[in-house]
Amino acid sequence: MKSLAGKEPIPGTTIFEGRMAMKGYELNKMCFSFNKAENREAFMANEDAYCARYGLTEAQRTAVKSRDVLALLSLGGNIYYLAKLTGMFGLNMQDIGAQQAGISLEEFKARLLAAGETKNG
Amino acid sequence: MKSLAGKEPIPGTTIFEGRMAMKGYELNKMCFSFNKAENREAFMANEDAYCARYGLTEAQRTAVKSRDVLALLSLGGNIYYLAKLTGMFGLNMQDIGAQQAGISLEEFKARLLAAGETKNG
Amino acid sequence: MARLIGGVGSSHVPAIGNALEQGLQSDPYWKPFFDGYKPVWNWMEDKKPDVAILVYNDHGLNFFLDTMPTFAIGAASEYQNADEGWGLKPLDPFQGDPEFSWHLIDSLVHDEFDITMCQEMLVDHGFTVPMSLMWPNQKARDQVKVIPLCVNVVQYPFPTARRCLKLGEAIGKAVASFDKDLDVVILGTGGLSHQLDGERAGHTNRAFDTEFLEKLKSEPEWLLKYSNYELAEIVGPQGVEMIMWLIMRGALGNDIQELSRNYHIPISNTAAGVILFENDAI
Amino acid sequence: MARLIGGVGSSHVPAIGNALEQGLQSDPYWKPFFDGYKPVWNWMEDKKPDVAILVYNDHGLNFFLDTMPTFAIGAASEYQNADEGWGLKPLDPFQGDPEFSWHLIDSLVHDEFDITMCQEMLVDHGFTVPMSLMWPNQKARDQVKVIPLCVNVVQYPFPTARRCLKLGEAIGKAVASFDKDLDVVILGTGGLSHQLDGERAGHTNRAFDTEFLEKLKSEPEWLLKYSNYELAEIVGPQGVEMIMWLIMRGALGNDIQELSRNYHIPISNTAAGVILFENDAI
Ligand SMILES: [Fe+3]
Ligand SMILES: [Fe+3]
Repeated sequence: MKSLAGKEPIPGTTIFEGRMAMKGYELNKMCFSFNKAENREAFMANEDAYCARYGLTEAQRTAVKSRDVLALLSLGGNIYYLAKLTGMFGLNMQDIGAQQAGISLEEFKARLLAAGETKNG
Repeated sequence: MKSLAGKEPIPGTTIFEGRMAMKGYELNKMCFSFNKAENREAFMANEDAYCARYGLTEAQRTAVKSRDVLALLSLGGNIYYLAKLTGMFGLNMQDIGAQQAGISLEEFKARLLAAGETKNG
Repeated sequence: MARLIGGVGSSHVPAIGNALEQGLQSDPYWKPFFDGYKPVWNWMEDKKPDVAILVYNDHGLNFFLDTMPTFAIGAASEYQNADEGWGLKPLDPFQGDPEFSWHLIDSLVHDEFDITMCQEMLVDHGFTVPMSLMWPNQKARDQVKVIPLCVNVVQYPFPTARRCLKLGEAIGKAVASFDKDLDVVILGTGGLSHQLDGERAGHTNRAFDTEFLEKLKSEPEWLLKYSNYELAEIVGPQGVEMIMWLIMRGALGNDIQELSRNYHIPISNTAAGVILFENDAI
Repeated sequence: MARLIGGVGSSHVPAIGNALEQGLQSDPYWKPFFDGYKPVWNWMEDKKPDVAILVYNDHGLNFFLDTMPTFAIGAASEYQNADEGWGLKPLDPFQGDPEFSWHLIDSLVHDEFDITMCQEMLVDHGFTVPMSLMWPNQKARDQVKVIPLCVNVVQYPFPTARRCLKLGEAIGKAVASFDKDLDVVILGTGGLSHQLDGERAGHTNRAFDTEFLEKLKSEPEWLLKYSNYELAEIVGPQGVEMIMWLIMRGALGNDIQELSRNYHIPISNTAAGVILFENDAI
């Protein structure tokens, strides 16, 4: 995209633009379906069959299976849709924040609290 | 609507704006469903039950039953959605044009042909 | 850089799709209409554009009143046509150019157009009829990539004629800034005067349509003096679709020639028009 | 005529919904956050607005990437909340004001904003959390009619900050021209700095947020010097939601007072802010 052309990548950050949105379309569509309880149950009952129904790639299925958020992001997942997937495994935004930052939940929470105490958080 | 406030009504014409769009929401939604063959079949098999499922008003159901396009328009129907309803009864745009104009199909066609021959059609 | 080599204004009524399906091009009813497309066919065959930006409106296949965008642009690699309920046979899918779509969307949103982005969208007769009118031959059609631009002319308020002309100008700028060696055409479709609903069904207006066609090249702003409500009175509530021609016209800039024009009443319940512009700036 | 009596900027993270559900307002983690809302509660109780225009974004409940509008406005008599998949209990439906919605849409489209009109739309936590934050009491909440305005801050390109400020200005004009004796508030929600995705998850930026809050009353244009991409770097990709506060700010005009402000890190993974403006022109 013109507006992003030639921009330095932002460290530790993926911008969800056209290319990523296309890459992750099926993955995000599957996650969008998890708004409905019956779809969450169908996924839980047979994860593989459910992923196949949405036409996920092999890499996406592997990342789903391992609940690996960074991998899911790099395969086009959008965090808002992914949250519906990880929510099924009892992981909230702070759990997956810690997972992505590569630290424990306690460290992640402490880091946020520390940001609240500094003047340049 | 501000942009329509105080305007003279256009003779023989209904503008499909907010008020009409709300009035006809369920009716148009039912008609929108007729894009799918299975929904057309379900309607044909039991018209009343199908109308009930979409929550049509009594007046709308009567207008549906009598395939009365002017009545359907006055009840909030939009011509593009209604065309999917009338299409099921074998009525095309010219058939319902004639029905609304209150003339025979031949007269309606002749009128259009005549417009093609004048300089001020 | 991509080049906008020209534009076509054209009707898109479903009856044309039927006529094409049944091969009625030489039938007395249809001949005066289809003859008007010969210059367009020759031009397309000569120029072989790579991409077509197709401005049209959905008539209740892809969009319902729950979510009715003013301007929606496709960003898919393929667009499917589908059953509209009253019997037109669905055509083969159309090939998109998602990279170009995203560039266009990005440029337009940056220029303050509030686009609805569609990575999946069904295209109805408003899209398919112009495609088969421009490229009646399936093979030629398959060689053109498409970008659907869908405009709300179904539920008031419609975008103003002025906004449509401006959108066209912004599209022209976006095409010129796309860094690919591509020849692009833009098609503005719908109209001309017609009225499908109400006691006045069948209304057309030759005098107004003729003036519109006459002024489109050199004075497109002429249409802006009419509100959409006034246009509905003059050319019928569905005739207002002609504002979509202004998007095409706006994209082309002012260094253009009119290569051909045709006007014919009636096609189904409508007055049908076609006009072909070539961009001299290219 | 309707009167825009004031505006509030507020966070809308789901964790707040949980805290309200569980009555954690006095909990040490939550107290510094909720204390910041006391002036807002008092003001709302005092002013009893009739209508709230609520600017927010959908996070994947009502809109999917097949059809992603830049600006969508509700025109329904009722808006339902629903299961978002990860356990926040749906709230009672919210009462709309469709006549006002249509007036707003009509005025905005006339002013060249390309609105997506929604006669049916589910509202997610981005909408419901600010509603229960402004009016924690169900009965008070039920007395406010709502107009949801949903902004794309999910899929690039987002509308520019400049476009958001202009939309706000056009909303201000539209409210002032609505011929009903109504007191209206506008809520700009989302933000402030936060990052949910990537290795940098948990990023916040107190310095920037503080400057943003400081300048919002008298120099809202300050934010326009940053592109959305630059903002993503500075306040995190989700922190860009703060552009929605500019819509609220733009609607209010320049004859306003700031009545209260609060800022607190952390609420869940975010920096949370709240600001209350009163319109002196009324
Ligand atoms: Fe049309
Ligand atoms: Fe948000």
